[in-house]
Order: sequence, then C-alpha cells, then structure tokens
Amino acid sequence: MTALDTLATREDQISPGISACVGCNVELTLRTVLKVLGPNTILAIPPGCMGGVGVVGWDKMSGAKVPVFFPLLDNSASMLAGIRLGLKARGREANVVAFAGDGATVDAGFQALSGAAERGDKIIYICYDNEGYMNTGYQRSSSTSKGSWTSTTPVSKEGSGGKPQHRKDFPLIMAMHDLPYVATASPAYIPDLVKKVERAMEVKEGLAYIHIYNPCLTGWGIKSDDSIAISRLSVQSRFFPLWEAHGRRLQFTVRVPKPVPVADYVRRIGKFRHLDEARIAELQAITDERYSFLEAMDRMGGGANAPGA
Amino acid sequence: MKEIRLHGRGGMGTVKAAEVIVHAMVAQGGFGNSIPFFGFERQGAPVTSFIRLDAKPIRPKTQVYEPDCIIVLDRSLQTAVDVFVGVRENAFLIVNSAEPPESIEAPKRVTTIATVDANEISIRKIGKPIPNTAMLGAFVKCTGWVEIDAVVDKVAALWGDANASIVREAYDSTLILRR
Amino acid sequence: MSRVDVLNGNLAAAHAARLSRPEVIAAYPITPQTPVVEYLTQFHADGSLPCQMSEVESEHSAMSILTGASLTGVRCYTATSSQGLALMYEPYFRASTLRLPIVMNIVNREMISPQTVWGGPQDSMTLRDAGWLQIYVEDNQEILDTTIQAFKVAESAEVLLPINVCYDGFYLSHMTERVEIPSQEEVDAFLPPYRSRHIILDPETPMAVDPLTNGRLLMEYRRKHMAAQQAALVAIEKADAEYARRFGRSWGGVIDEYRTEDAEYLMVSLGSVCGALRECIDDARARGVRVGLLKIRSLRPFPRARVIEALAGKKGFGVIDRNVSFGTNTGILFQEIRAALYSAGSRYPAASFIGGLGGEDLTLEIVAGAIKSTIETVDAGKIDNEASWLVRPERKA
Amino acid sequence: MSKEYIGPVGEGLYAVRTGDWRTRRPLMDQKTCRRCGICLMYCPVNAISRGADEAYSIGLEYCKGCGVCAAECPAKAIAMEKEGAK
Repeated sequence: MTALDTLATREDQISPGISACVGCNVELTLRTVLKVLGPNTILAIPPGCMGGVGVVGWDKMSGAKVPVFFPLLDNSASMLAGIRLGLKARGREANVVAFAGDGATVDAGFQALSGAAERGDKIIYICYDNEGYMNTGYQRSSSTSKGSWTSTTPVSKEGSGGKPQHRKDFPLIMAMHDLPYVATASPAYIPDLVKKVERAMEVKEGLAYIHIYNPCLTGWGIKSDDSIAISRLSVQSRFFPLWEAHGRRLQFTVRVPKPVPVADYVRRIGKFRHLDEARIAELQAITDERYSFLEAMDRMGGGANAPGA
Repeated sequence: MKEIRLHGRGGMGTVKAAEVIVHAMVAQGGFGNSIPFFGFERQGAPVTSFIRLDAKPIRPKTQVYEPDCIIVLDRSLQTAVDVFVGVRENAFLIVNSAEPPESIEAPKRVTTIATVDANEISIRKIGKPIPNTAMLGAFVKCTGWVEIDAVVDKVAALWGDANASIVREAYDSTLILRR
Repeated sequence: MSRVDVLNGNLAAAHAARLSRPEVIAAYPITPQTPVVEYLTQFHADGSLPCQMSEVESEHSAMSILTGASLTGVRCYTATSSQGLALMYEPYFRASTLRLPIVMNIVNREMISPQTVWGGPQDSMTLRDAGWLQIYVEDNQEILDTTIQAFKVAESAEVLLPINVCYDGFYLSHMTERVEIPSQEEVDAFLPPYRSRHIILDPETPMAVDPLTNGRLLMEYRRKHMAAQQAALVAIEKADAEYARRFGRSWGGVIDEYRTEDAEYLMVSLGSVCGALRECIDDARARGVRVGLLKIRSLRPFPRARVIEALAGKKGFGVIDRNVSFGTNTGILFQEIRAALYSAGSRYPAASFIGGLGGEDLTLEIVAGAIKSTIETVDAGKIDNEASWLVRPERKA
Repeated sequence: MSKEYIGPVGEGLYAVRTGDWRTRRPLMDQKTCRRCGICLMYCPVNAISRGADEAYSIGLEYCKGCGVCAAECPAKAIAMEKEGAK
C-alpha cells in the first residue's frame, strides 16, 4: 500500500476539529501518524501545543478516537512504560505511543525518556520539534536554533541577541542508546514519515524513537501557505537531515547531494530576520559539520551503496 | 528482659550476629528484637547493634543504653569507643581475643568475662577472619540466654555447615571468668 | 498456614507486597528503603513474585510508571523514602487526583538539609494534603498486616484512592523481630484480585484521561475525592475487623487506644515511639498515675470523631511529634488534634513535644519525661502554643 | 455521556467547528487536477478526501483555509478565494 493509499483510506483517529493554528504542520503530522498507527493505540499527549489545542479533550469529552491522556510534562516515557507493563500483565497488545513536543522530550522529559530507552520499554516515542515552548508563546528550549529569537532570548533594536547556543542533536543522542529504531522525519516528506512510523510499529523489543522537525508558523513567523515549503527547505539545506538508524547502523533516507544554502532557509523565517551574514555563516558551518558527521555514519552503515547514494 | 550491645566493625557480620540471636530466641518460643545503629556502612567502620530478649513481646523500639551484656567483636575497638558506657551491674562481657579472660580489663560491674579466639577459628574453618559466628558460640556459652542448637541451626541455614561448626567449636573453646 | 519468622521492617513490607499479588511494581532504591527493592527483586527472580517489575532511573519514574500501569486497571505497589518521595511529588499528587489505588510503603526518613539518612516522618507528614491515605504503624507485624489491608482499603469501590503505609526508618525498617507471615491462600481469601472500572486506558473502551477541565468540574472531582477520604475512615475499620476475624490480629482501625478507659491524661503520637509510650505508661500506672495512649494510625483521613471521643472526659493530653510544622511552633500531629477538638467545641489543657528528629532516639527516659511534663502542664491548666524539645542528655560510663 | 465519573475522564468526541475560522476558501478545478493526491497528504486537518472515482474533494466543515493545498498542488488546480465572495 502506498503512503497515499494509507492516508486516503485509513480513518483519522483525531477529532476532526482541533484548535491548532491555521496551517499547523504538527496537526498534519499527528493525523498522519495516527492514521498509520490505527485504532489499537494508547496515546500520550503531554502539555504542549497538541495538548493545548484539545487532542486530549475538554471537560468530559475526548479529542481523539483512541484512548488518550495527558502525562506530566516530564513523564511521558515512564507513564507509557507503566501502561506497557499493565497491558503485559493483562495479556494485551496495543501501540503505546507518545506524541510530545521538544520541551517534553529534550528538556524536562529527557530523564524519563532516557531511562525507558535504556530499560528497553516497548513504546513508540514521537517528538514534534518546533524548536521551543510554542504553546505558551515561544520560550527557548534546548532544541532552539542558535541565533533564534524567542520570548526568552530577545533581540535588541540593533539586531543583537537571540539564542546564544546551538540546538542539541537530540535524535543522535537517542540513537546512542542503541535503540532498535531511531529516525528523523519532516512534514514535507509524508511517505518517508509513513514508512518510519510503520518501521517503529514493527519493533518487537525496545523503544522506537522518531524526531520530527516541525517549523512553527506562528512562533517562527511563517505564512500558513509556506508551511510545507519551509519544512522542505529545512531538509534540502541539510539543516535537518532525514535518516534512520537500527542500533548504530544509520542511513540517510532522503539524500541531499546538492544542498541549498542555509541562508535560503533562514531568510524565509521571521525569527531569524535579525541575523547578519556572519551569524548565518555560523549556522551554515554547524550544519556542514553535523552533516559530515552523519555522512560518515551513513558510510559506516552501508549508506554509500544504498540507492541514490 | 535482657539487653545486649554488640560492638564490631563493618564486614564482621555484627548486625547479622544480632539477628541470629533474635532468631534463636524466637525459635525457642520467646521474643526479641535487634536494632543496628546505622551510619553509612563501610568495611572497617565501627558498627553497633542492640538486642533485647524477653519471654513476652518487646515494645520499645529504641537503642540499648544500659546493657546486661556487651559483645566485642574486635578488641581494637576499645581504643576507639567506650564499650562499657551505661553497663549494668552483674553484666557479661564477651571479647574476641586469644588471651584468657583474666587479661581483659573491665569495670567492676562486669562480673562475667569470656574470651574466644574467633579470628583463629574462623580463618581455620572458612579461610577468612569473620568473627561473628564464633562470637555467637561464645555468647551462648557465657550467658545461656538462648539455646546453642537454635543458634547452630540458624547459622547453618544462613551460611552453611562450615560456619555452623565454628559456632560449636567456639562454644566448646570459650574461656569464662566469673568474678 | 501462617508461619513465624524473624523479619526486619523492610522484609515484612516486602512479604506483604508479595502476598498481595501486585501486577506491576516499579521502585528505586533509597536509604533506608533500599532493602525493600532488593527483597522484591529477589522474590521476583526466584519466582515467588510473578509480576511485571521495572527497575527505574528515579522515583519520579517509579510513580509515573505505576500511574500508567494503574490506568490500565492493574494492582500496583512501590516503596520509597524522604528525598525519593519529594522527587515523586508531581506524580504523587496526580495518582491521588486520578483516584488510582496504588499502595506505597514510605520508610520514613528526615528531609535534608542538613544531610541525613536517619529516621523521622517529616517526609510523608509534609504531604498529608496531597490526597493519599496515610497510615502510620508501630512495629513490624503491623507493617505486614497493614500493608496487606492497604490494598483492600485503597481498592474498595467507595474509596479508590492511593495509600501509604508509613514506618520509621531504621527503628523499624532495620529492626528485626518476630513476625507471623500469613499463607498465600489466607491472603487470597482476604484480598480478591483488582480490576479498575472507573478509569481505564484500553483501546476496547477508548476514553480520554485528564481532558482540560474547567474549575467548576474540577471542584466536583475534589468534592468527590474528599468524600472518598471520609469513606476510607469506614473502609479502614472494616478491613481491620475482617483481618482480625481471619488472622486474629486487630490494630484498632483508624486509631488505637491503650489503657485509656479510666485515664485522666492521654499521650498522643504515631509510629514506633508508641512502643516506648506503652512501656512508660505501664510504669506510670504502677505508680498510680492514670495515663493512657492514643495512637493515631490514620493521619489521612484524619479520624476526627474517634479522637474527640477518645479525649472526652480526660483532663488533658500531650502530643509527641517526630516532625516539625514550620511557622506554627509545634509539630504537625499536635495541630491536627487541636483542630479536631476545636470542631467539637472542646478545649483541653495540652502539651506539645518535638523530638526524635533525624534518627535521634526517643528513649524510655525521654518519653517518661514527656509524660511527667504533660501531667504538669495539664494540671496547671495550660495549653502549649510552643512545643517543648525532647533532648537526650549526654551519658557517662 | 451521562455516566458519572469520579475522576477526570472524557468520552465522546469533542470537535471544534474550525470551518468557521476560514478567511479564504480553497476551490479545486477538477479539470486541471492530475489526481496525484498531494493535497490530501498535506492537508493539516484531513479535510480532503478521495472519492471512488479517484477524484479529490475538499470538505469545508473543518477546512481552516490555510492554503497549503493550493501552495503544494503541482498542477495549480487549487485556488484560494476570499471567504464569502461569490
């Protein structure tokens, strides 16, 4: 079945009307992921955009067709680990899935996630990374790109400021737990995302992790029509490369032999408007460095012989 | 009620020895409790443990301040801690020592002194100087407060027959001075 | 058939947990609770505890895992102490407000600073308003019996709340004494299997847990939660009565009274110090002093009516607190008793004591002194607004 | 659901009428459409469906009018019009 067939025929497991911003590609990502996962799923939506827009529901109503709950900001992975153990005790099988923002994943939720990964708890953990705490108006996270304006890394009238540090390379950190499956994904590459969710579902033992890079229209200053185009640029500039890893065998899933300059990506995003050429060059440099590192891993993982290499 | 205080060092099995005495007391239908005084347990650090024995249930869950019996698993402790603090009249003292009991200095309130070469027996039987089991044999011989068979059975169950034979040999070889 | 053994408090708790057939356990070691985790993993390894077990990376995850597991409807158990409980605070509160009947032993240990590992129930008593049931016990048999009963109380349909059975670190956790261990068959007959019906995460019956909830509805949940706490007063007594019928041991339910009937003075406390109090009360009685013990077992729910009843007609009372209530000049239990009496319009002379913090021993001598001081305060008609501190004198050989 | 819950539980689906948010509406030209399905894949609210005849249609009940479908359509078969215009 092609990705399109899957998406055209499977039932949407999320309420048809949730209050995500107009054009939000996290909403797109969530609906896509849940169509692939199907109804036999228990879904954790920690505090963040998707919780805020009503996926867990309001008062005595639900926002999803599958069982769904709010974990705490910092315990999605451990609550899911408990759900898995409870199901095991009852002899039941279901997809046990987190759909969590970067704050709930790379910051406050990291200890619980790393613990579950090391223990090998059988859960699927999906992070939608929009580079910050967007549900509360865009405060910085450790996933926010260097130079980015956020409400807690303000920019002066002269254009100085923004976040001083590079974002942590979180999906690689997860891969270094020697997990059965780790992948990065983008809403601009839906068939790639669909395949990765399917692979995560195939994992028999241990934690599967997917890190999706979701440019935030409202927080970043992007027009709603541009949502997918800019997501695509994040990949085509090698700023956010798409790969998957089984254990330490890492391979690119989308190869970018002729990247567009990072500047072409950055210049279209409001939160980077104040960056001068020197600061954009810094972003280009870290992008190149990180991509070279992945290329080396890709070569070790046999990626050089892979189709399209 | 009988109150006992054990002085040992981390690694000597002081706390476990106290528990064995309580086990023996309960096995013969009595009551007992043992409370270790805990620091951060490290090998070699001074360790104290407290025991109460009685024919009826024991209610206080407190440390022992006025012991009827003092068990010293390592003589070198006498320079580090005052092992005689609070000791009652007509008390018993059991010391791990190759010397005869006459050589042991103790306050007048201590009227029965026993010694046993626990290290020697232990090294010979199990190859390491772990004095707790030998001290159990000496304790039973000296006080008679619990039965030797109950102690031997518990030690055998916990650590095997070689250790149980240490208890018996110590029981037989303990020297006692009543004064 | 039950059997007699010699157990420390932690092993008594571990046996109780094993006999209660929990389906999921997640626990993180912390002094003085650590042996509980070791015993449980040993039981698990030797096949006598066939449950799902998770060796977590923190107490926060331990309680989070149990929250998740309990949401699938299964029986859950854990244990912790002190800083571990503090780290759990976030999921601890949530477990109660989700009405999940998790059972957790708390091996009471003082809170830092200064750095300490020794006893004192400051850890759990500080959290008395987080919605859990909290029972405090006096010896190792009571640890075992109460922990088994705790599952029954927590899971009863009119309660459905998580519960702590709290016992003093070291003074009970590491004290060995005679304990009767019931057989598995006996416990099975007392404690039927548990399946949650009120809240469940299961694809067969999809529901949302914790939707964004308005204040009015939230208040409705809180009101029901408070009613469940009150229902627990009855459930605790019922469980104790049934346990007594089956096993021949009663611990008194929400409170325990010792020689109170004709007493003029009552000493009030909770936890292991009650043993020393009984001993000292017998001594005082032998000298003709009519004093008795009111032991509080259930701190939450607070047994207001039973306390009022127990104190009715007495001259006055004294409370020994092994904790402090910062900013109020007394310990926590003293305030609780005072508040209960106010609700009945009663006013008694009363003495407040704080002692035994950080593992400091509450010796027979200290406890006897507190009784004497209580009688003086009561006879003078005074009410302490500031606690007296119980301090052990230095001893000489 | 009339069931009484003692804890915070939600049953039954809550749906915001997000179609009301729209300021622009997508109009699909079926003659230009190449039936590639890209609009369906990228629609964030799952408002686009595929018919038995492989034709795609946009449901307006929940469409927020973001314009992603129009921007991504390789055939330029979708136009965004001001909401309310005839």
